[in-house]
Amino acid sequence: MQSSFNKAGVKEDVDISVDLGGLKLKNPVVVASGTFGYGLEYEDFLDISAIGAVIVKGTTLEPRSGNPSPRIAETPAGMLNAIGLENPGVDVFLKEYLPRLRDKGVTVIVNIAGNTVEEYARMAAKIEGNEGVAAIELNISCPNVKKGGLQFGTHPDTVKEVVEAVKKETSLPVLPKLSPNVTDVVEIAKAAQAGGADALSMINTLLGMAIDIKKKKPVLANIFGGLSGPAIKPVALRMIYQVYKEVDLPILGGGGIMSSEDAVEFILAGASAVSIGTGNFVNPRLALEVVEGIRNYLQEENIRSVRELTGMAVIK
Amino acid sequence: MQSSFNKAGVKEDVDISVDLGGLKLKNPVVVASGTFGYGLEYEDFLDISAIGAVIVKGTTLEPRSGNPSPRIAETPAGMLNAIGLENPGVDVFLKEYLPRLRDKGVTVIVNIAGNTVEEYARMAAKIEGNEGVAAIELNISCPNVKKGGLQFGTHPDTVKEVVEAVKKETSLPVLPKLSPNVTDVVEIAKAAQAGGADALSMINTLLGMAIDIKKKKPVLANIFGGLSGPAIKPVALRMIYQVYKEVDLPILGGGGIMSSEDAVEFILAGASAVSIGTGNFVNPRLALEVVEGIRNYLQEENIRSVRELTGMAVIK
Amino acid sequence: MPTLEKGLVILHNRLARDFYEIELVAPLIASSCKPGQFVHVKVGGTMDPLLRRPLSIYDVDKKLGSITLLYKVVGRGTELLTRVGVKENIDIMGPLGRGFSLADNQHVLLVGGGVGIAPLVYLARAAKEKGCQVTVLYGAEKRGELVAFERLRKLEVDLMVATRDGSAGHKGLVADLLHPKFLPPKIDFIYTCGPEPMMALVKKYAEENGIPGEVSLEEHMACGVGACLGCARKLKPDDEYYVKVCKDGPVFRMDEMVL
Amino acid sequence: MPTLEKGLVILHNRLARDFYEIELVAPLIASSCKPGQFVHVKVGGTMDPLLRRPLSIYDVDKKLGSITLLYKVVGRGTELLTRVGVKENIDIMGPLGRGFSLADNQHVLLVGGGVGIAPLVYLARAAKEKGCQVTVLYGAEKRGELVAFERLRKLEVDLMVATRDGSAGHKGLVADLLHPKFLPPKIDFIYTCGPEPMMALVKKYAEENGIPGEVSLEEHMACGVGACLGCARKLKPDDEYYVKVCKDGPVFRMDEMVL
Ligand SMILES: Cc1cc2nc3c(=O)[nH]c(=O)nc-3n(C[C@H](O)[C@H](O)[C@H](O)COP(=O)(O)OP(=O)(O)OC[C@H]3O[C@@H](n4cnc5c(N)ncnc54)[C@H](O)[C@@H]3O)c2cc1C
Ligand SMILES: Cc1cc2nc3c(=O)[nH]c(=O)nc-3n(C[C@H](O)[C@H](O)[C@H](O)COP(=O)(O)OP(=O)(O)OC[C@H]3O[C@@H](n4cnc5c(N)ncnc54)[C@H](O)[C@@H]3O)c2cc1C
Ligand SMILES: Cc1cc2nc3c(=O)[nH]c(=O)nc-3n(C[C@H](O)[C@H](O)[C@H](O)COP(=O)(O)O)c2cc1C
Ligand SMILES: Cc1cc2nc3c(=O)[nH]c(=O)nc-3n(C[C@H](O)[C@H](O)[C@H](O)COP(=O)(O)O)c2cc1C
Ligand code: FES
Ligand code: FES
Repeated sequence: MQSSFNKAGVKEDVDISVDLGGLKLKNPVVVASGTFGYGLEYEDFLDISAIGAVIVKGTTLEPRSGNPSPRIAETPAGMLNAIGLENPGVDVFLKEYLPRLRDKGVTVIVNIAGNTVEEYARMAAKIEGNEGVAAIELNISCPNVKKGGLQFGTHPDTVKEVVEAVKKETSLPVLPKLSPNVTDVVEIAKAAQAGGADALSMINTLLGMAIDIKKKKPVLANIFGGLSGPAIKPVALRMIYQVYKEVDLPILGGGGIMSSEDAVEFILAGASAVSIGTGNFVNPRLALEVVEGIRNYLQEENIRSVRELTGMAVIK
Repeated sequence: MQSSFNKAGVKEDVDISVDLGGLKLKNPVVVASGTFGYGLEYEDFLDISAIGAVIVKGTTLEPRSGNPSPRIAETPAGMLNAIGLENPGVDVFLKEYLPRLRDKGVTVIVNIAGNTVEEYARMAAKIEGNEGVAAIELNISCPNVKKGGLQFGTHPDTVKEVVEAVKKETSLPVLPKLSPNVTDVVEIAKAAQAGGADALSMINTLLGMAIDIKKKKPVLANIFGGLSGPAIKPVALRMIYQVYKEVDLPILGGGGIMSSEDAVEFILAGASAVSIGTGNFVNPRLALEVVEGIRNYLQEENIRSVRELTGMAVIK
Repeated sequence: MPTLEKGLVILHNRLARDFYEIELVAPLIASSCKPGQFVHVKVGGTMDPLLRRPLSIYDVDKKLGSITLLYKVVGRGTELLTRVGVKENIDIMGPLGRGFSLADNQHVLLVGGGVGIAPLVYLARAAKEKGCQVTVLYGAEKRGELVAFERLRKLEVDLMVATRDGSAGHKGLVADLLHPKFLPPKIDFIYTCGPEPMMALVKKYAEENGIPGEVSLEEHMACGVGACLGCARKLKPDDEYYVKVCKDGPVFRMDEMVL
Repeated sequence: MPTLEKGLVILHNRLARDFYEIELVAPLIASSCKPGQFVHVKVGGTMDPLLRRPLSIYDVDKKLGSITLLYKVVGRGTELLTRVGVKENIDIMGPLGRGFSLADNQHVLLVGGGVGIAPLVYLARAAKEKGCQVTVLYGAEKRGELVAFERLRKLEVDLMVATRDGSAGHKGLVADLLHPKFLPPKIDFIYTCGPEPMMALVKKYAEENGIPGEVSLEEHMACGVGACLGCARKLKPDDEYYVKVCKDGPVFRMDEMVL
């Protein structure tokens, strides 16, 4: 499986562009939805147009004010969040944020979350035709919103239905984002494929909670929240590995990536590109550092293109 | 919900004994299967008879030599293991280990894992009548063994079937140990109850993996392993909270407990007793320190019995 | 402009049992920060604890290009911070958030409790520089915890202290000092930072006396820059939307909120 | 008897770029340990890294009740260990494992590579005390990494060194020194610790010359006491069962294994 095109020691430039079912990225590192706002919040820290893509905060049909506070809690090597999809709604996003991002040359992926199949479809239709959107990520796995969230992502039938409905309304690549809170992620991935998904995004957060032993109640106002960060990395890698083996769709993989070494693990496990979420909070420049780190790894290993790395550790 | 029987400041002794569906424990802290050997390995470090109970290494009908190496890997705030149920078999356990534990006054819970429903039943029958066993824990969730493991614990029907079969053969309290690798843990818990479970043990490890980016292959020889330790604590708490709300069975709760504060979180979330696994590796005296810590917490909070604490943080 | 800097520790002192001050050379932050802003600090080098810790800018030496933080050890993160030695570097993001508003030549009253004094010291320095007349009410548990006393004294502000145990100044709450007999006749603006019950009393006093003011709030934070929406808070119970303490605050106008 | 001790650090030196020695007062461990045994060390105070790190006992001062460890920084755990200051405490479990067997008045040969020299230094001391004639072959990358040289010299063993870059002693592999012209005429027992390829050469030499011997192995460990079954290893490819390096080893007889 080892591929080395160069004489040892001679480093030449490597190709780090990727194509995920029609979603073309200049490099394989994106920032995950809900962890990078609209990108603009991080402009002081890095050139956001140099990131593979910015997946914007989960967008809904109507504006949402989100959950009460506390919304976050730190856990060992991780954090819980129950933001509750606070966002100004798809119309405001398209009018206010998208033009600014487009002007800055940012590759934008819109993450959408609906309460019904129709809502997903309507949002996709609204997004269609707006210049500057590179792909749609379907949040069918957000564990925080009662009526949407968990249900969609945990049943193969509804996953297929949502993807189909969205595909009908858009010419953009569609990436359903899979929930890890399922018995059989491969089954869900296959349903997404059957619905016409162009690529898969995985994983969203694990459903978790924390308890305040002084107050004797849950820490989060919402009781449950999504667990993210390095704590979940082993679970994310396992699910990506399983899906890569069984399903023939490109994978945008993430969950706990904190370094380029972590990112390489994901690519070796089967991801074509990686997403960075919680890591942005710890190091706002992480996305671009990971791009550099992947480039260096390829050079050191004498691998010409990041695309060759995908799935290299998978034992077929 | 606050209960204080004492005038503030006056500390009196608290009751920390518990009863989990017939399994009577002098204190609510047990050590988890596979993390404490047969207890004897830790005798140099603490009085193992003072622990609520020792759940011995997963026992199978026939001896098993386990998985190839590497079997373990460290992850952020956690570890992966793929031991593969190495053990000398139930007969050797009953003949060689049980008498020694009984002589030392250790409260023993036997953890059994079978490849078929019949194997579970046969082991239960063999254990029945042997003095010194306080309960049987059913490992229906071990993710490492191909033919047993995952399947049993992830389908309500098989869970019910296994529990029923075991209950027929034994008069001992039976605690199925639930897998967290499921979409709906409450459904599984209900199936266990329908099968006649006396209490529930939760949670076993999350299925995960790690990749060696130098070798470009999975770190564990078995590819996948079980994730344990503090990383999984939020998931464990959430599942216990969910099951406590919906299912009327006592819960032996654990997953990432590293301190008495952690243990109290589990009890507040609905556990009647707690189990300590990976924490033993970090601090071999942890189990008894947690007993002391729970006692102190009860005194500080003026709560007379640990039984009152169970589920106190659950918002019904 | 907010940035990421490796702050070189040039001073790290224990001031009282759980109180420390740490001075870092961080020229970009020092040159652009304002009173009331904070820095987001990475503590320890591992993934536990994972998130940064927000700490107010306590003092600034613009010439040296250094900032000083005052912190109280309350948990694992702050405990780890105590281990950092002089000459080591700390990874800090800042300056973050919206600081205090401050006009020239005003009579200002600053009311701080406990470690809430931190942003008020830097504010006092800036106010003096702007020709303000500055009165500071400073409360703590006991004499030994009046850790900012010397620094405030050197700033030559009018300083009154209260301690719970009476070991220095007024015995009782710092809010007890909110009384005409202790205060200058004219106050244009009130600033406060400390425990919320204390700030509520200060706000009440300000309102009763028709004085505008600002408070500095705390919420648990992840990003610190308005991206994660984690530090949400409703300023008034009936508000439809949540402000983000990290970006819309941490400083808020007293009249836009209920405490 | 294995126990848990808070070892008080009384010395912590950097010996070379990534090599450190640390001396801890741990009287219970010091009084009961044997060469070849190890301690299981908690590094850092947080949950990442989570597991203890196994380190061989490098030297012991039974009078002082102290043990010394020699370690090489290879990852996060050992990196964190470098931060521990003198007068701080480290949480250690030990002595663990089965050490070397050692008879009186023998001619023994010790072959160590890199940080694998650690258990052999303590072994050399014990062998000298038992009246053995001790020859040590010690290999390293370069002169600067021969960090145990002084300690061995003071033990007055017959010492030969090899470095990869030739900056001290023989240029090449330490196993190159396994040649009659370098060795004493009679060797009763060979001990080795270091990289597995090196140990394989030592084992081969021992077998070819009919000399019994022992090797010290490494496996990743969780419990360190035989409870988790994590450190499993098949001594021979066809063995049905796995030994546990922490409890059955880390020292194994050369003739019971294939390297
Ligand atoms: C804008 C702002 C400015 C602050 N300025 C100062 C200051 O100058 N000096 C000072 O001593 N403290 C200050 N604090 C509080 C300080 O951030 C917390 O005490 C600190 O984060 C506690 O971390 P820990 O790991 O020691 O505690 P832990 O309780 O172990 O922390 C667990 C988690 O809770 C968070 N957390 C705990 N308490 C608070 C709190 N009060 N506010 C926000 N997050 C919290 C931590 O950041 C961490 O994510 C400020 C907080 C904010 C929001
Ligand atoms: C019985 C025994 C005695 C040892 N004696 C010494 C000694 O005296 N001096 C010394 O420098 N090193 C010794 N080692 C190796 C030492 O344990 C590792 O170098 C160390 O654990 C690495 O930890 P890390 O966090 O720096 O590295 P990381 O690679 O970050 O560690 C990650 C995980 O892998 C484990 N690990 C990594 N390398 C090894 C290894 N070679 N052996 C076992 N586990 C490993 C760690 O314990 C940890 O769980 C010994 C190992 C064993 C088994
Ligand atoms: C504060 C926060 C908010 C999030 N919001 C969203 C969201 O709106 N939509 C979504 O699909 N995922 C959301 N996520 C999940 C992340 O996009 C990501 O899938 C997850 O955090 C795992 O990656 P990480 O471990 O790198 O953070 C959110 C995560 C966090 C921490
Ligand atoms: C090394 C190791 C071996 C284990 N072996 C078993 C086993 O044989 N049977 C079983 O039911 N659970 C086994 N477990 C799971 C633990 O009993 C426990 O449920 C799990 O580790 C979660 O708890 P913790 O986070 O406190 O470790 C094992 C866990 C570890 C780490
Ligand atoms: S901390 Fe992220 S929005 Fe305030
Ligand atoms: S490390 Fe647990 S058995 Fe050896």
